[in-house]
Amino acid sequence: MIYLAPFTYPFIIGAAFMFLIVVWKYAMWFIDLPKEDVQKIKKGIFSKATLYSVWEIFRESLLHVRIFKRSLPLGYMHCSLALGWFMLIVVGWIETIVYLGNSFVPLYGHVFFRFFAAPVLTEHFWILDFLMDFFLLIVLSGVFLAWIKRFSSRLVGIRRTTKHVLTDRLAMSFLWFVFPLRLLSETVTASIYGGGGFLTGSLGELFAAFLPSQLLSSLLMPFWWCYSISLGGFFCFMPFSRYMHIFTEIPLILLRNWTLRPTLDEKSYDKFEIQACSRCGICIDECQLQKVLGIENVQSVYFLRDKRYHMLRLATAQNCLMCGRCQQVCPVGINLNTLRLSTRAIMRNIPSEQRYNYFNGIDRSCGEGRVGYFAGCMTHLTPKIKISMEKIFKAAGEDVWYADSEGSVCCGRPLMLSGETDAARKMIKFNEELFRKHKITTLVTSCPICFRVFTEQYNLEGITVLHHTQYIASILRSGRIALSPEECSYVYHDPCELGRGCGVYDEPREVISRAANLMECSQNREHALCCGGSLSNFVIDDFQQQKIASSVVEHLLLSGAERIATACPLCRKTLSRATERRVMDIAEIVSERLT
Amino acid sequence: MIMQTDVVVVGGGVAGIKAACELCQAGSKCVLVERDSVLGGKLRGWHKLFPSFTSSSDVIEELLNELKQSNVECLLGSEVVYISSTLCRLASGTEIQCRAVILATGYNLFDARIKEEYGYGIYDNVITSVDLERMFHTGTISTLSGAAPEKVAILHCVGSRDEKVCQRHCSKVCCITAVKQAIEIKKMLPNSEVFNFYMDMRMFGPGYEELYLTAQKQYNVHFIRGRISEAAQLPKGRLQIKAEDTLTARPLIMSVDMLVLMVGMKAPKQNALFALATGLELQPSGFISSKDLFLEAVLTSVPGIFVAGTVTAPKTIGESISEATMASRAALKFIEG
Amino acid sequence: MRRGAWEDYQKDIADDKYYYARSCIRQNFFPGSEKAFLNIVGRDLGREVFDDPLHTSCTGIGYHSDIVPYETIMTVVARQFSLMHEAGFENFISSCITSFGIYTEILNTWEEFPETEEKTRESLYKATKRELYKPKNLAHTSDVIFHLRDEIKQRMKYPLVNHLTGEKLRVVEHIGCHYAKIFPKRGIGGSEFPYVLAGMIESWGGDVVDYPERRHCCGFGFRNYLVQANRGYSIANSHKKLESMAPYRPDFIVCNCPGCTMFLDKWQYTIAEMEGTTYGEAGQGIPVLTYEEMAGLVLGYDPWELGMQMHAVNVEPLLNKMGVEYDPAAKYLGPNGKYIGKPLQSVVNSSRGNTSLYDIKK
Amino acid sequence: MAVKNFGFSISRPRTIDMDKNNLRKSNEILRELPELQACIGCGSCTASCSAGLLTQFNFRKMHTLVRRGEYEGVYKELSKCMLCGKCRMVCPRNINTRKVVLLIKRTLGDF
Repeated sequence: MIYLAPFTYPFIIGAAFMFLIVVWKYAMWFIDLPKEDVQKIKKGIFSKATLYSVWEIFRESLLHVRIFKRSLPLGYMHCSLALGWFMLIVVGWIETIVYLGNSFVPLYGHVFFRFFAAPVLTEHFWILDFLMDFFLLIVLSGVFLAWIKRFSSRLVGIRRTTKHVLTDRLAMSFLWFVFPLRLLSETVTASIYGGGGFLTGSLGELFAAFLPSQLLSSLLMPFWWCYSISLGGFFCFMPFSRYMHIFTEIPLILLRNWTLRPTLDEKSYDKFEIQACSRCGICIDECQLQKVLGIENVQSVYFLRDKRYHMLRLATAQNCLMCGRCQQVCPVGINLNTLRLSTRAIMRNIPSEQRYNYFNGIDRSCGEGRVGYFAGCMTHLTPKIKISMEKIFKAAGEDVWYADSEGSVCCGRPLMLSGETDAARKMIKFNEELFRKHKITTLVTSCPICFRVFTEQYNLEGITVLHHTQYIASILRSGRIALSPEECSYVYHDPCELGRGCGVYDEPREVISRAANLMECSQNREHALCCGGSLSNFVIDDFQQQKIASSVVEHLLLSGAERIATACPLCRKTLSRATERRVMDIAEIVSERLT
Repeated sequence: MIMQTDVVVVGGGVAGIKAACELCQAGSKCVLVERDSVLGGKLRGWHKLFPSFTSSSDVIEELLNELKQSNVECLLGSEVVYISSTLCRLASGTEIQCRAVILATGYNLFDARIKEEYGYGIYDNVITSVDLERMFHTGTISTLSGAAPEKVAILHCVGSRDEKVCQRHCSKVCCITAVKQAIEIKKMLPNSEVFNFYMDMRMFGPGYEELYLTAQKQYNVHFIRGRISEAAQLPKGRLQIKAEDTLTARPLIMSVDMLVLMVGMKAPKQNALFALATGLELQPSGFISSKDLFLEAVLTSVPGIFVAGTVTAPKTIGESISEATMASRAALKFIEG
Repeated sequence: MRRGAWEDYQKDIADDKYYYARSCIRQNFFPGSEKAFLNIVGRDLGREVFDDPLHTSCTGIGYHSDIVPYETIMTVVARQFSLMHEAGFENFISSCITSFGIYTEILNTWEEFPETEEKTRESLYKATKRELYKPKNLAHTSDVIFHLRDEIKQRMKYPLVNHLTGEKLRVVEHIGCHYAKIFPKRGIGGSEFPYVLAGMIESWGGDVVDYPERRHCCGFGFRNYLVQANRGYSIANSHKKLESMAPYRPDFIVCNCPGCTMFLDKWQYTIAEMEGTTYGEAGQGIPVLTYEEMAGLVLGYDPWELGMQMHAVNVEPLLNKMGVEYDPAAKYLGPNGKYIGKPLQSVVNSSRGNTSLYDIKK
Repeated sequence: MAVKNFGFSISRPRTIDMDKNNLRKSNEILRELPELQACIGCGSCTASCSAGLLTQFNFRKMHTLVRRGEYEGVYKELSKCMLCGKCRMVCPRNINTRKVVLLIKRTLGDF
C-alpha cells in the first residue's frame, strides 16, 4: 500500500506541532519542580500508587465516573468523547494489524486507513467495521450533546455552561467538525468502493443509490481534505486551549498519587492542576455567588482560565468565598482553594520587615492551666460563646489559660486569605511562641477560622489542637460534664472551615444530639452551604452577604428544625442577621443544658 | 372699621392657609390675616421639598385651591398690631372681633450677615440656602461672574445651635435641606464637588437617612464634620474657608467657588410683642410655648389662642400643615364651648 | 454692601487733649514712630498731646506671660489713669495694642465686677497714695490717626499710589489681636473686617488687601516667642500669614501693634535665613510699616527721620514706588549725622547688592 | 545658601490644605468603593479593632485622612491592621472595611 496523499499534510503538521509543544511544556514543568517534589516522584514511581493511578486514569480520564455521578447526560457527553475517541484509535490500530499484519504503517496511515485501504481491500471483517462505526456513532452522539449544551445547558444537567476565550472557541469549532467530517469522508469512500459498517456502509449504499457516481468521486478528496484540516487545526490549537486537559489529567493523576500537592507558594506543580481543568463548568453551578447573587466570571473555572491565560484580575481572585464547595465536586480533583490562595499571595504578598513590630512583648492572657483557650477575634463580638465556654470549662473542672481574654494578635488566617502570607507568618510565629511560653498541652478555640490555621500552618508539636465542639464532645464522652436534653430541634449548619476545611463533621452533631434533637438539611456535611460571611471574599458587599445568608437560612429551615445551631462565631453572626429564629453556637446550647 | 368673625387666623403661610380651610369647611366663619400681599409664606421661596423633591409650588397651589373652594375671607397686606383671644387690630385700624385666634405667624430667617465671619453680603459668592433655592428656580447655579461653580461648600447650622448669636436651638430642617440641596447641585452640575460642613447630621424624619446615604454613596457628596470658622475672598472671586476636620482632629482649609450658608429659623420679634399683649408664654428661644408638648401641643397658656406651625418651634412643611388641622379642630371645640 | 460690616462698629474718639501712654516695644524698636505721632498730632494738626514722663509700662507683656497677676496690673493701670487725671487730661490714648487691650479689659472688669474696682482703688491708695480716676475716653493712637485721617489727607504729599504707574498701592493691614479680638465693639470695624487701618489706607489712596489669613495672629503670642523652644511655633504663624498674603503681591504691610510690626518684619529675615524663602517683589521682602510711619510718609516726612532704617526689610523699594524724596546715603546716619552702624548683609535684602553707598559717609 | 540655625525651626502646619493635596488617588479609591463615603464617623470600627487594642491604630481616622488627600504615613499605619474583620461586622453603614484596607494600601503603595 502506498501511503502518500497530500491531504494528510495538515494532519501531519498539526499532530507534529502538538506533540512538540506538549512534550516541551511537560518537560519545562517537570524541570521546574522543586526538589521535594522530585523526591516524592522517585519514591512513588515504583509503588502501588502508580498502579492505582492507571486505574484512576481509566476511570476518570476515559469513563469520567465522577461526572457521571453528578449528571448522567454530562457524564455521557464527556465519556462518549473521551472513551469513544480512544476506542476509535485502539480499534483502528487493531484493524491495521488485522488487515496488514506486522508491516509498518505510518501514523497517518492508521488515521486515514479507510482512504488508503478501501480501494485495495478485497475482504472485510464485519466485526471491525461494526466496532469502528459503533465508536464513531458514540463520539458523534457526544458531539451532538456538546452542541446541545451550548444552546441549553440544562438539558445536559447543568445550569450554566462555561464561557470561553478565542483559542478555546477555535479548538472547539475544529473539534466539532472532526467527527462529522470523518463520517462523511468514510461514507463517500464506502459509496464508491463499498465496505464500511452499519453506519458508514449503509449510508454509503444510500449515497450510491441516490447520488450520481461522478459527484461522489468529485466529493471524495475534498471531504478527506476537510477531515484532515479539522484534525490538524484542532491539534494546532489544542495545547493552547482547554483541550490541553485531555493529556494533562494523566500526569496530574500520577503526580497526585505520588503525593504532590500545591502549596501557598507558587510552584511548577500548579501548572498541571491549572491545565488539567477541562472547564466542564460543574463548579459554576456549585458556587453560591452564582446561584444566589448571579455573579459570573469569578468561579474556579474562570479563575483557572484567567490564570492560565495571564489575564487574571485581582477582583476575580478576591471574589471567592473559599467555601470549598467547588473543590468538593471538581471531577479532576484540583486543589482550587490552595491555588486561589497562592495566586492571591503572588498578587498581594508584600514582605515588610517592620510590619507588626508592635507584637513585641504583648501578652494579654490570664489564668493558668494546661489547657489553653483561644476565643478568636470574632468570638469577642459574640461574648455569649466566650461566656458559655468559660462556664463549660468550670463545669468540667478544667484549669484554663485564656490566651486572648484582653485582646490578642489575630490567628493570621484572615490575612493569609488576602494573600499577605509573609505578614501572616509573623502572627503565626508570635502566637506559637505565646502558646509555648505558657506550656499548654491542649489548645481549644471557638473559631473554626483559627482552628484551621492552627492545624494547617502552625507548628504546635506536643499541643493538641481542638475545636470547642471536639473538646466538648470529649468531656461529654468521659462524663466530666452531663447535659439535660431539651425538647427542641436544631438543624446544624456546618461551617466551611470546620467541615470541608478540617473534616470535623461528627463531633458537633454528637454534642447537639446529646443536648437536643438534631435534624439535618439536605445539603449538609461535605455539601453544606456557606453562610456568606466568609472572610475570604473581599469584593461582595454586606447586602450580598445577607442575601446568601437568607438563602442558607431558608435551606436550613426546610429541615423543619426550630432553631439553627452552628459552631462558628462568624456563621452565627451572619446567619442571625438573616432570620428571626435563634441561631446558637453549640457552646451556648451546651452551657444552657449543663446539669 | 369693625369686623366680626368666629376665628382669626394670623399668618398666611402653609399652616395658616390650612387652618383657615379646615375652619371654613367645618362651617365656622374665619378671617385669614396676612402681612404680605400674597399667600404662601416662606414656602414661596422654596423650589423643591425634602426628602421627596416634591415641587413646593404644587403644595402651595393645592392649598390655595382648597382655600378658594372654602370661601375664606383673606385680608392681605394687613399687619397685626394688637392681638388678644377676642380682638385683632390691624395696622390699617380695622378691628376684628372674634371668639378665638390661631397664631400661624411662623418664623424669620436668620440674617446671615450677623455671622460676619462668613462674609455674607461682603464677599461675592457667599449665599444662603434661600438664595440657592432662588437659583434652582431659575434653573442655573452660577457664581457672580456667571460661571458654574466647580467646588461648593455648604455650611450647616448658620444661626442654629450658636449661642454667640443667641440661637441656642436647632432649626431641625437645615440638615436635611443641606443634603437635598447638595444632591440638587450634583444633579445640575455632575462634575462639581460638594462639601457639607456639619456639626451633627440630624436626620430625624422618614426617608431622611436614606437621602443622606444616597448623597454620600450615589452623588459622592463629601461630608466633613466641623463648623467653618471663617471665609475669606481669594483673587477671582473664589473663597477660602477654614474649618476643623474634627474626625481627623486637624485644621482644614480649602478654596471653593461658592459658599452656601444654611440659615436657620429665628423666632420673630413680634412673638415677644404678642406675648406681652396677651400673656402668652415664650420659650428661651423666643418661640411661643405650647400649653403641653404632648397632649395639648396646639393650645397655649391663653385660652382662645391656638398655635400652628413654626410659631412654636422649627418644623417641616408636613408637620406645620398637620398641626394646622389640629389647631383648627381645637379652636372649633373651643368656640362651640 | 461691604462697608455695612464695619458701620456697626463705631466708637467715640476724642478730638483733642490726649494723655499719651507710650509702648515698651514701640519706643525701643520704632522710636521714630512715637516721635512722628507726637509731631503729626501735636505739631501738624494742632492737637494737645501730653507725653508724660511719669507713666510706666502697663506690664502687659508680663501679664500675658503669666508673670504679673491681674490684681497687680489693675493697680499699675489705675496709677496711669490717676497720672492722667493729675495732668488734667481725660482722654487716654495708648501707643501699644496690648496696653489698649488691657485698659479695655480692666475698664470692663471694673464695670462688670465693681468690687474689683474697689479693691484696685484700695491697692492704689496703699501703694501710691493716689486716687483712682477713670478716663472719659479711651482710644488707641491709631484710632486718633483714623479720626484725623481726612485732615492728614488735606496735607498729603505722597498718596499711597505708585507714582510711576498711577496704580494704587496694595496694602496688607494687620490690626493686632488685642485691638479688637478681645472686645470687637471697642475696635473700629470690629475684628472680622477691621477698618481702623483700612480707613487710613483708603483715605490716602491705597487699596486694602483682604487675604485669607488677614485675621491670623502675627505669631508673637508672648510665651510662644519668649520661650526659645516655642519660637518655631511663633514663626510658623508669621510664615502662614506671609504665605497667605504673597499671592496678592502686597506693596507693604502696615501694622497697628508694635509687636506685630516687629515680628512680621524680623521673621521675614529669619525665614529667609532659615530656608531661603523671601517674599515681595524680586524677593526683596515686604516692607512692614507702623501706621505712624505710613502717615509720616504720606505727609512727606523724611523716612530716616521716621526711623525706617531700623527695619529688617529694606523700605527703599517702597519709597521709590511712592516717589518719596530721600537721601539713600543718609540711611545709617543718626539725627546728628553720626554713623549709627549698619546691619550685616542678609538673604532678605541680598538682591539689592550694592550697599557701598552707605560706607562713603562712614 | 548657608542655612542659619537659630535654635528653632518653623513648625509645620497641621492644616489639611485641600487645594494643595492631590485628590487623584482618593478619588480613585472612592470610584472603586463609593460606599466608603457613607462613613458617618461613628468609630465602632476603631473601637472593635484588634490592632487598635494593642496600638494607636485608628482605622476611621486613616481612611478619613485618605479621603482628604493626606496620604503620608497612612500605608504604614494601615499595615498595623491584621485584617481580622471585626470592624466589618460592626460597621453600621455596611462598609466593606477589609476591602477598604486592601484598596487603600494597593492604591497608595508604600507612601
